[in-house]
Parts: sequence; structure tokens; C-alpha cells
Amino acid sequence: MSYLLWIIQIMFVPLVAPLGVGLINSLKARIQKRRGASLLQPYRNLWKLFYKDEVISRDASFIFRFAPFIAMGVTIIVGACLPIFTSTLSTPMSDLLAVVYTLALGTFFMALAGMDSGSAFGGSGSSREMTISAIVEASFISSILTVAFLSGTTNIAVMSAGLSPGSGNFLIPIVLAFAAFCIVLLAETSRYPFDNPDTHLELTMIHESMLLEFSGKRLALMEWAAANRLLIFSILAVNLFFPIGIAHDQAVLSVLLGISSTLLKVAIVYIVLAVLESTIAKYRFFRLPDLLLVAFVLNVVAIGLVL
Amino acid sequence: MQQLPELEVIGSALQDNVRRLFKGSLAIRQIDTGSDNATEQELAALTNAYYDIERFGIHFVPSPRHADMLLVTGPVTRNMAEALKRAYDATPHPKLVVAVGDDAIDGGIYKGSYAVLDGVSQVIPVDYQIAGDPPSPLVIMQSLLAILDGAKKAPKQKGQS
Amino acid sequence: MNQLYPDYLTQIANVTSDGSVHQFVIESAETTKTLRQLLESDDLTFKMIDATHDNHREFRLYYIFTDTKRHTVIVAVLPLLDTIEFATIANVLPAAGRYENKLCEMFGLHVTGRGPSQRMLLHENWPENLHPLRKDVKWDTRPEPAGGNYQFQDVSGEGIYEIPVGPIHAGIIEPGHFRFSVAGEEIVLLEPRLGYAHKGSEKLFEQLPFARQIILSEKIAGDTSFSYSLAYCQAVESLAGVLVTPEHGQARVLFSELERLANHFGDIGGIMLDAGFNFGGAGGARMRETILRLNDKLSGSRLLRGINTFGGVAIRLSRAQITDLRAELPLVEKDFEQVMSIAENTVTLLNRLKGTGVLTLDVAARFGMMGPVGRASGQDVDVRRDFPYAGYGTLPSTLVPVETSGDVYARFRVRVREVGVSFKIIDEVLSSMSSIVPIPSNKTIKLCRNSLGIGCTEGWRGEILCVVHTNAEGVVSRVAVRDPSFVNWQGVSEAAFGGVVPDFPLVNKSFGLSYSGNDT
Amino acid sequence: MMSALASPTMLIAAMALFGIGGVGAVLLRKSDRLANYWSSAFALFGSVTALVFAVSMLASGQTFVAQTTSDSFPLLSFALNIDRLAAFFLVTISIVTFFCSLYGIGYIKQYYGRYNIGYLGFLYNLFIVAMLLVVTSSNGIFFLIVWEIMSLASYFLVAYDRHDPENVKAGFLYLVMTHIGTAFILLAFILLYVHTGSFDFTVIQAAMPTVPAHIKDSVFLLALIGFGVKAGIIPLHIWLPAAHPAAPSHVSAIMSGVMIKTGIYMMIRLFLDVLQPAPLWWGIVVLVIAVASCVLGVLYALTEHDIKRLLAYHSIENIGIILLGVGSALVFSALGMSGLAVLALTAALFHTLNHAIFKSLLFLSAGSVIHATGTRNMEKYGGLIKLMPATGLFFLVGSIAISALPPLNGFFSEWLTFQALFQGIAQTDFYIKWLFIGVTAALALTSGLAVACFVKAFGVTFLARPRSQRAEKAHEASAVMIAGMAGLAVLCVAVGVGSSWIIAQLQTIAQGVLSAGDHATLVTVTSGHILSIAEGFATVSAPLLSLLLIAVPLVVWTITRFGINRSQRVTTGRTWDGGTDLTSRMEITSTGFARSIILIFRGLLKPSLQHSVEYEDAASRLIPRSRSVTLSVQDVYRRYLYRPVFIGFIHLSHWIKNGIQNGNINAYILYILVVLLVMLGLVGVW
Repeated sequence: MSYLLWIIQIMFVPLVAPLGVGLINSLKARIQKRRGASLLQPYRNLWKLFYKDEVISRDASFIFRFAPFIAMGVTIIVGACLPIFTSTLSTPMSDLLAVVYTLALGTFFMALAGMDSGSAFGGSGSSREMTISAIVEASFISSILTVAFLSGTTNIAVMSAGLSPGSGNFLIPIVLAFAAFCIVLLAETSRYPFDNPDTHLELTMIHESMLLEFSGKRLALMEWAAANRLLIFSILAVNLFFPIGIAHDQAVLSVLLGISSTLLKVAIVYIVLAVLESTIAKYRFFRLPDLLLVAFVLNVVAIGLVL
Repeated sequence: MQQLPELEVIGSALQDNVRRLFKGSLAIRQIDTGSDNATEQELAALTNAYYDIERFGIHFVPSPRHADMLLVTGPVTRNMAEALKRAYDATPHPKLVVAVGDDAIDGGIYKGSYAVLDGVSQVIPVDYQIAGDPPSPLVIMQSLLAILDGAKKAPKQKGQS
Repeated sequence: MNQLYPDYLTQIANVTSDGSVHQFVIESAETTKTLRQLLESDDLTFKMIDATHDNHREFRLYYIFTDTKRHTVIVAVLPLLDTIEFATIANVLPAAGRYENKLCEMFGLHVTGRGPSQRMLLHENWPENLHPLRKDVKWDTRPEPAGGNYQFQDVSGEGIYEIPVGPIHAGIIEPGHFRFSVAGEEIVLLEPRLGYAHKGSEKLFEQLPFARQIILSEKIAGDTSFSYSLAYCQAVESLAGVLVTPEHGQARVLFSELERLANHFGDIGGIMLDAGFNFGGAGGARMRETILRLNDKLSGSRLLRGINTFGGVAIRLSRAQITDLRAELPLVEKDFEQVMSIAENTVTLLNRLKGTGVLTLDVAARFGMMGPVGRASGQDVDVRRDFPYAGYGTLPSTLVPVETSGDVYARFRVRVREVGVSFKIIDEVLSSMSSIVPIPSNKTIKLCRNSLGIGCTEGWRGEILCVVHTNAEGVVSRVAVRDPSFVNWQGVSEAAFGGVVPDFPLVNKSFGLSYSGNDT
Repeated sequence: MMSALASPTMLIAAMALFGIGGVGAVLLRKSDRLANYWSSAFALFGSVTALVFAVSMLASGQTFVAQTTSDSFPLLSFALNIDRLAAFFLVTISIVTFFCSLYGIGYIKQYYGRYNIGYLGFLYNLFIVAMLLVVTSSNGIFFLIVWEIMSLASYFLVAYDRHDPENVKAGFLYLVMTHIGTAFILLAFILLYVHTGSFDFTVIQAAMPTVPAHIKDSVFLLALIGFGVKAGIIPLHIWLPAAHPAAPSHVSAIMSGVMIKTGIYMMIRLFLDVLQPAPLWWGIVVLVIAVASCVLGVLYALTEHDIKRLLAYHSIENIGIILLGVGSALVFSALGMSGLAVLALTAALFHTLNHAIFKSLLFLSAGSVIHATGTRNMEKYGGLIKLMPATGLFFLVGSIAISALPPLNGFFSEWLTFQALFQGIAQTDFYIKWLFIGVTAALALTSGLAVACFVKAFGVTFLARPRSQRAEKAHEASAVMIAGMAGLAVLCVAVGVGSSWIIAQLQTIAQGVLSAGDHATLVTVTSGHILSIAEGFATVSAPLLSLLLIAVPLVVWTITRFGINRSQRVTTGRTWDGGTDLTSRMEITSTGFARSIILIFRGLLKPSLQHSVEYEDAASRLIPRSRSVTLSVQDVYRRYLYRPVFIGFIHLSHWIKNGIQNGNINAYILYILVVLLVMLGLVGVW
């Protein structure tokens, strides 16, 4: 049983993530009164890319060549550390800081890969990505820290087990920290209002401009990793702050309930994202730090309230 | 939304072909090599709510690195020839090149002019053509369908023996 | 005889009049003085500088002005005898600089009195000493690629770097190159480089048979086919003395406004899309498509091609079609109002638009910016009102929307308000229109000899000029077209300066300029 | 065996080896090559000997005390006390000096014929000996003498490359600042002497209960300033970004890697050992300074495009992180939470070790780059990874380590520091809790910014295309230089993987310093090298993390390469450029990369942008002839702190005697001595 659970745990993020992207794109199309691509389109895109040749810039070094594997690998590692459907699968890898910094390692190499080909867009994309991720990191750590103090552990996989279900007193700090984490999610996954994942304007891109040079398998891995990242942050958002339905044992029924409740909750996050991205405009670049400051203040208040 | 019935028919046939040839995902990079902007407008219209080409598995991409198909419009001006060549080289195999519009096919009304090179095929190898000045979105979709119908197998990798 | 002419012409001898066009010849030495005199009159507006080359004789420069009060065109002709040099007037009239550069490049003339300029339309692959618009250069000449060098302005300073964009952009956009010099995200210099869409159309006009010239005119800027062919037809009509019936004038108004509607919808949607407001972007694209389909139903052409002919429109409009149109347009208008009421209440959108990419009135006036771009910076100009054509004689001045803030939002608002005006105009036209019978194509049209005709229309981007010259045989010897973008491009750098790079696409979209039209 | 290695003879042998190296270099100065090989070889031997000695000391758990007094100078005694803390610093110093000396063999060659190599060898060995003595001495006067030798030797090393007037200026600034520091330290020791009657640390410690609180507080502040100057805390840091870049790179590596840590050592020695018990506010002051140093340090690093200045500012940042541990330890011990104090000090010590390793690695690889390109200006680099792959790889390792990214050593010490702060939030009461919340946020911000800064530093230096002809002609470093860097890079990985074991050892040291027993153990290492804090509040396994981070990307690579579409072809081509030519001006610059962050923190950094345009025709201003833009960041310390003080001094000196400012270095030193004497007089009255 445990092996089976581990297999589900490890495969969940990479297998489900493209579906999530398909869901968001489909919903956005609906809001624009279009039918949009099928939910499975992201899988087709990836599969197609795996079967294409690659053209790599002659200016690029091994960093460019290896970054996709690191970016993808990092999301698989982190994906396996999450409280996806149960709080019983714990590894020492699930440490809050280990997760945050492992994800940062992926960003580090992705930003370097953006600069590596020497295209002006890649460079400015890296600069923007690092600007945002540099100032968002403090909020990322502290919003999860709120829950960590409540549950008495920084191991995110088992955090939910430490939260007593009926602890109404903690609702306010949790909601505040959740709000802060939502801003972190948007920033870290290059969504609105930080970045426009659909844009075809090379001058406004953040994440996409680092990918302009990639092709074939490496592009597939980079896009897959981005989808994984979105799912990772969504799972963190729903299962750390609202671990309703998550299994605390390894019984078949509770595991099934855990999986379905997570899917449902993540779907809600994606729906909200789709609506958000259809109804607001992207922010000006230099207004984004204000948003991150809001997240930071929310966190400080939340942690202060916990203790 | 008022839909054309024929669009659905063309669309689903197109989708089948995209599945057959491109694993269900056809990425198009449009390149304007000196067109008058009419064809661009019609190509851009493919993504609007009427045609919504995305639902058939076809999407436009920002970089030739990501593309399976180059849609080239315009008679290829002298000033754009080099850029077109580079875009072609930047596109990984397998790739299709389609010249869209009369001007792109052979220079159209501009044929012979000092400032153009008389069509895309003078600069890079062209696989297919879509006629019209400009071809309407529906014509473009019909032509794409005809093109993909004609393509028996996934496009071969040129230069590979 | 001088009483016939306004004050500013009384000093000038040899004025010949030809309908509403007054021509006179000026001396090379007197150029600056005479033009300065003309410019002192408030009634005159500078339009463009044009040139012709006669294989045997000389170059002639045409300084074209309009008198908005009297609805006349004033043309000062400067013959260049045994010389290719002429004095600049850009120091008096900055707007003239770009025309002078273009003429130097295309005719091989040499302008004195100011610094060198970079080539605009012919790139470094074209030999320095070959000038396509000279009569002795064949239209199909294709010289070996030359190895020239284009020097972008270099901003020195530690840490400044350049972002090159284009000519192949990431979106479905026309080809053009932008060279940004930036300090991080801040733009310290933007130098656009165009000419990628240069197809030699002006030379081609001299080559094509009469009937195909209209087709070519529709392809100067394909999104503005109708206004271009209208400008061209008007120029020819004035040369041939062809009159247009009021019904056909009305039909031309109808199609002009439909073209404006479609493109304004596209641009309004485009601005919202570039600000990342997807709902608005999709709405714009949808409404644009609706109009294009109406166009198709009315004329058989989505982009209104093949409609204009000399003397009117070449298509039939039945009563039923008109009734249908009157029923369908209000639905579009309602859709538009709904989209806009949501857009105008979306704070994040307004936040992006307001204060971004400001083009001051000072700069707009200096270069004579026109169309929605000019009007958003407080330039109160509109050919439909100032120099009426077709059936526009009755457009009241209140219907020309002018904003003063000069930012992206102002350019957005001007377009939104113009959409409203267009609906009004169309409604008015349709209410008095019963049916249209097409003008048969006239093969035997005769043009004045050694003359020039000017067509001027208000396209959706602004004023379109078409100048048609005839030779001694009464055959078209040169056609010059001037897209409003040719003028307005000068404003883009100004508006982008000091802004941040991610805002530039929005600024650029709000200008909504044509590459093909500029590069002609 | 172990006891033999741990015997004082080993230390004396190490000193002697350095001495032979130094003196021999002077004797061999006629031949550049011989002087270089001789001095470097003996520095290597000396480092190895010192390392073996210190490791054996740690392993055997011995303490070594030696004292000789002379009758003519009763206050001066040659007093050494090598406890675990001192031994730890000996280990740190000798590891760094070993690899730097190895690297130096190759690096020094560029000075052949230009400068006196014998002189360099002498100063270099003297510098190391002085550092070793600084961390082992236990007598105030003796300490000050070796401290001064260390400062002067490093001063001469900073000003060694004297053909560049910038270096001479930097040396002078360093000289002045370090002597201001020395003055404060001297004053602190004198104060202690007045109240305890001894300069000997053990005597002072024993007499501590009799020292009045305000004297202790004064000593704390004086020592904080005095040692803070050496450690480079903000705002006493101004010499550091000037002096470290000026020195030869292997010396920069030692200065940034270990010399500034002597300031940290003495703070730990005094605040957490000799002067204990300490009031709470000491810890708070240290924490505040630490926060300022780490946040501002990394922000200033972001503004730099001089690669060595950038690294120097990161030293300030990392000193801040180390002081976060020290400050937290002070706070915890004042609150009687000895377990937490041990945790915090362990974190500080671990980060000291790690910073010594990765910072010297970074300085050495920066040195190779400078050696290969002839400039410190990053805007002139680019694409170097293809021309000098080994150096590039080492700089990458250093960058990952200093950015605190797993699985390298920097991550684990920062992780441990975070744990100390988390426990500070969890276990203290209201006001202190808020302090720790703020400090945690500051550390998180710092580490985020550090990642951005090293993406910039590595990306601009090594990736894309060369931006200058010099960079195009760059060449790989010589074999010994590569060996020196490789050793440190391997250590970055090894210390990371073995962090749980090292942390366990360091915890023992920290317990020794704080005289806390085993019961105060918060860090436990369970089976499988899982590091666990506060009974499972946080757990991490370094070997597992390392294994996964290496294995999973490899598995992904294997599957994508061989599992799917094996016939895929990969070709190389031009970078997609939208159809234009890409020149070296179109790569993002160092300044450009960080500009957005600088603008976000404009309140602190005060950036400015100035346009200047020349027109072809001044009247019409139509066609510009040239444009330039100047970007800069204000130096707030010079402007608001040092300049007013300096101007005040000028006024004062004018007032005392016209012409006292004669620009002569000797005169300045004389002034400092005069000030010291005046202060001594004041102390006597006190």
C-alpha cells in the first residue's frame, strides 16, 4: 500500500499539472465567448514538442542545455514532498526551507538559461523574474511559517496533521497568511497581475521571454515544469491552509477522499485564476512591489497573531 | 454567437489532420515579410471568437523555435529577406512553410518591383500556398485543411537522409 | 485677379488655379522666405513635400498646403534646374524634415542646411547611388546586395544596453525594428527603424495600367483599403473633372465609416489586450469580425476592396441590404457599449492606460500629428470636417472628439468616442439612402496634362494624402501617397521616452500605426 | 598519535614554516620565480601543519594554554589559549590559506617583473601567522600587537599593486579605518584593565562579576565598534569594498574569507565568553547591526559591476548573517535559554566556516577572470564559460553556495540560522518575538536578493557572448590555480553533504563557549544523517537532498534523451534575434539586470539617472550627435556620516592649528596616537 501511495505521490504533480493548464485556458476561452482548446491540449503540445528537433543557440553553454532537466527535476522532487492527499507521507525533504530553496534552485538555473543565449529578451526576462522572486521569497517563507507555528512543525507534508480541525481561533491568521500566499502564488508562477502567460508581446513577457530560445524536448520540459510549479503552489495553497478532506491515515477510502478533495480544491483555485486573468489587466511592473509589500504585511500580522 | 456550420465541418476535419500529423498540436509562427497588413488581420482573426482556431489544436507561437509551421505573408521585400531566412533556420524540424496570399506566392501585384523578391519561394523552400488577396479566415482554414489532407505523413525532416 | 486669392497669395506672382488647387513657382533662393510667409497665415496647414523627376528635364519639389477656411490646396513648386540641391525648411518647419529625407533618398536629391540623415526605406542592402524614383532607374532593377551599414544612435554610459525588437516580432504584427537603449527597464532612447515593408509602390504606380492602379492603392495599407482607394480616386477625379453624385458620396461615407469602425474596434480591443485585459481584447476582436462580415455581405469584400471607382462606387446596394444593415448595426453598438461600460469600470485597466506614454501637445503640434493620435494630444484636426469630401460636408465640429492628456488613455478614449460618432454618421447616411446603382467602370477617362490632383481623406489613422501627377500626354507620371503614420511615427519615440520597457507595447498599440503605409 | 599531532610543537612548527617562507622569500627576492615558489610552498606546508594541529586539537578535545611573561614589560605576555573555538578558527583559516597559497603560485606570476615578489611572499606569510596568533592569543596587549601586525601586513598587501592609484587610495582608507578600530579596541582593553587589573582574558573573565555594568556596557560598545570595523559591519564597512578588491585576488580571498572573521571571533570571544553574563540589549544591538549589514550589504552588492567589489559587499552581507547567529545567541543566553543560544552560535560558526570556503572560492575564481581579462568591470565580461570552463564551473559552485541553494554548504548554515530565528519566534515572549519576526523576514529578503545578485554576477560574467575584445581573448587559469579553486569547490559540496556531521561537531564547540552542557542539545542527528531541530520542528537530510537533486535531473535527462524520440536531432544556430544582428551591446548588463531591484529600494539606495545630449545643431535640436546617460547610486555613508565627521575634524584642526592637514600618512597615524593618549588620560580619570 505504502509503495502504491508513494507512486501516486510522485506521479501526481507531473501527470495532473498539464490538465490544470488546460483547464485554465479552457475557462479563459469560455469567458471570452470562445470554446477554446480541449482540456487535454497541453498534453498534446508537450507530446508534440518531445518529437521535434531542437535548435540551440551557438552562444549558449551547458547551463542552457541542462537547465530544463534541473527545472523539471526540481518540480518533481518538490511535488513528491507535498501534502497532496495525505499527511502521512513524510520525508526530511518536505522541510519548508528545503522546499522553498529547492524551488529557488530551479528559478536560479532558469534565469541563467534565459541569459545564456545572449538574447536581449532572455536577459530582461531573467532580470524581471529574479527581481520578483527576490522580493517574494520572504513572503513565501513567512506565510507558510504561520501554519508551521500553528502545527508545531515545518515539515509541510505533515503540517496538516498538526492542525486541529476545529481550531476557530486560528482562522484569522490562517486567512491572512493564505491571502499573502495567494499573492506569492501569482508571483512565483508568473500569473496575473505579475505576468501574462498568454502574451505574444516579447517586451512585456517575464517567464515566457526566458523560453523564447528553447525548442523541442527542452521547451517541453520547461513548459511542463511551469505547469508543475503552478500545481505545486496551488496544492500548497489549498492543503496547507485548508487541509479539509486530506487523509490522516493510509486507508483506501481516506486516500480516495484525499485525492478527490485535493483535485476539487485545486480546480477551484484554477477557476479563480481563470476568472482573475479574464477580468483584470496586468499591473505595471513597478507597481508589483506594492502588492508584495501587502503580502509581507499580511504575513507579519498573521505570524504575530499566531503566538 | 452566430457560427458558420461549414466552419465546424472544416474545423473538425482539420483537427483530425492535426492529430494525425502533429500529435494534436500545430504551432504556427506568422512572419510578415512586407505584406500590406490585410493578410495579418485575417490571420489574427482566426483566433477570435468566431473562428477560434485554438479549439482545433492550432495556436500561434511567439518564437520560430516553438513553431511547426511558418505562415509567411507578403511578397518578401529586399529588406526582409535576410530576416526570413533566419527565421526559417531558427525553426526546428519538422517544419512546414506556407506562403499565404497572392503576394507571398509570387509577388502578386508587386512582382518584378525593385524592392521585392517575388514571393517566399525565392528565399526559402515553400511547401504549400494559400491564394487570395487576402484570403479570408475561412479560406485560410479550408486551405490548411486541404494542405494537411494532402500531407500523407508527418512532414519529413529535410536534409535528413 | 488677385482679389480671387487670399491675402497670403497676393504677394506671389504667376498663381495658376485649377479648380481648388492654386499653384505657383518659387525661386530656389526665395524658398525659405516664401514658405515662411505662407506659414505665417493661420489659414494654411502644411501637408507634405512631393517631388517629380522628368527624364529629360529637371526635378521639381512641391510644397503642399491646404487652406482649411477656403477648402483650397496651395502648391508651391520649386524647380531644381541643373542641381540636385535644395535648402531645408526643417529648421522653420520641423514637420518637413521627414519628407525632405525621403525625397533625398528616393530621388537622389541633396538637402542643404542641416545634418545628415539615415536612410529610411532603402536599407543597407541597396546601393547608395541608386535612387528608385528617378525616371532613369528601371522599376524592375535589382542590383546586387550592397554591404552598407546602418548606425543606430548610441547612448554611451556604463550599464546602458540595447534591446533590439523585430523586424519579426513575437505577435502577428507588421515588420519594423525598434532599438531601445535602456537603463534596466527605463527607456533612455527609442529609435524605430522602418522600411522593412518597402515594396516600391510609388514606382509601381508609374508602371501599372490605369485600372490596376486602384488595386495597388488599396494595398498601400491593407487595413485601410477603402480610404486609400478613395483618396486615389479623388485625386484622379479632380484631374479628370469627374463629379460624384450625392448618393455615391453617401455610399463612400458609409464604407469609410464601416472601415473606421472595424479598425477602431480592433485597436480598442488591441489596447485592452496589450494591457492584459483579456475580456476587452476578445470583445474588440469579436466586434471587428462582426463589421468585417457586414462588409462582406454588403460588398463581397471583408476589407472593402474593389468598391471605389472613378466617379463613385462600383457595387450595388439594394434597399434590403440597407434595411438589414440598419437593423444589425444597433446590435453591434449595444455590444460595444456593454464591453466599454465594463472596461471603463475596470480599475486595473484604467490604471495601466492613464499617464502612460504621454505625447505632449507641443510635440504633437511640432510634427503636425494627426488622426486619433493628434487629437488625443489636443490637435483639433479632422479632414472630414476641415476639408470635407464625399458626403462629409455637413459634419459638425462637435463630432470631432479631442482629448488633451496625450496619454494612452486619451488615445483610447478618442477612438471610443469616434466609434460613437461613426455610428451616428452611418445612421444619418443610411436614413437617407434608398439604394445604390454601381458606376460602370470608365475606360475613357481623360486627365489634365502636366497637372496634379490631390486626394485627401480621413482614414482611421488620420489624414491620407494622395497626389497624382500627369505628364504632357495626360498620363499618370507619378503617384505620391502619404500615410498618417509617416508623420505619427515621429511621436512614438517621444511618447516612449522615460517610460518602462513593459509599457512600450501598450504605447505602440495606442498609436496603432501602419508599417506598410509608412514604407510605401 | 592524535596527542602528538595536537601538541604545541605542531603549532610552533606551523609558525616556523610560515616564518621560513616569509624570510626566505625576502632572501630570494632577486628571482621572482624562486621567491614565489619558496614562499608559496612554505605557506602550503604551514597551512597543512596548522590544519593538522587544529583538527587534532578538536578531535582530541584538548585545550592548550601557554604563557610567558617578561619582567621588563609586565603587562605584555606571550599568552596563547587554544580552546575548541580557537581551534575551529584555526581550521577555518588554514583551510582557506592552504587553497589560496596553492592558487597563489599561479596567480602571482602576473606580477613577475613588475613588483617585488619576495616582498609579497614575506607579507603574505606574515599576514597568515598574525591571523593564526590573533585567534589564539589570550592576552590583550599581545593580541593587539598581533592584531596590528595582521592589519599592517594586510594593508601593505592591499597597496601592493601600487601602480594603480585607486589601490593606494583604498589602502590608505583601510589603514585609517583599521586604526580607528584598533583605537577602540585598545580603549576597551584598557577599560577592562583598569577594572580587573589584567590584560589576560582568563583573569578578566574571572574578575567579571566585580566589573560595574556601565563599564561592561562601555567595553561592549567599544569592542563592537573596534571589531565591527574589521568585520565590516555597516556603517563601518566603507574600507572593505575598497580594500578587498585592491589586493591580489588570493589575498582578497583570505581577507574576505577569513581575516574579517577575526573580528567575528573576537566578538564571540568577548561577548559570549569573556564578558558573560551579558544584558539582553547587547544581543538586540548586534541583531540590529546584523540586519542592517545583511540587507544593505546585498543591496549594495546588487549595485556593483566591479566583480570584486560585488563580492566584498557580499562579505558584508554574510558577516551580517553570521552576526544574526551571534546576536541571537546573545539574546538567548541573556534570556537564560542556553539550548537556543547553542543553536544560534552553532549556526553562526557553521556559516563562518561556509562563508570562508565559498567566498574564498568566489574571490579566487574572480581572480582568474580578472587575470584572464585584465579588468574588474563585469560589463566587459561575457561568454567566459566557453573560454574558461573550469573557472566558470567553480564560480557557479560558489554562486550556488553563497545563494544558499541546496545542496551546497551555504544552504545548510542558512537553514540552521533560520531555525535559530524560528525558535526565537516560537519560544520568546511578545516583544522579543516581534524582533525575531523582523529579523527572519530580513534574512529571507537577503537570501532572495543574494540569489538575484549571483544570477547577475554569474550570468553577466560567464554566459552569452563576450562584451569586449579582452573577454574574447580570455584564457583558462593555470593548473595550480584550478587546483586551488577545485579544492574549495569540492569542500562546498562535501561540507554540504556532510553538514549534519559538521553541525554536530560545531554544536560541541558552541556548548564549550557558552559553558552549556549536553542537556542543551537542540540539534540532533538521527539515523540517515537527518538533522532534526527542537524535536522535529524542522528536519532535513543533507545526503538525501543532495542525492535527489543530482539523481532526479539525471533521470529526467535519461528518460527524455533515451526514452522518448531517440532519433531527435539537435543542431546549433544563431540566437533567435527577430531577424537582426545581435551585438555585444544587446546583452543585459550588470547594471541593467539589477536596476529594477535598485529602483524598488530607491528609498535606501537613492539611485539617479542623468541624460546629456549634444545636438548637431544647437538651435533646432533636431538631430542629436551624441547621447549619454549616467546611472549612479548615492554613497549615503560618506555623505551623511563620514563627510560631516571629516569636515568637523578639518574645522577642528584649523581651529587648533592651521595646516595640520598635511596629507602625510605618518601625521595621520600620529593624530591617532595623540587621540589615544588623550583617551587613556580620560580613562585614568574615570
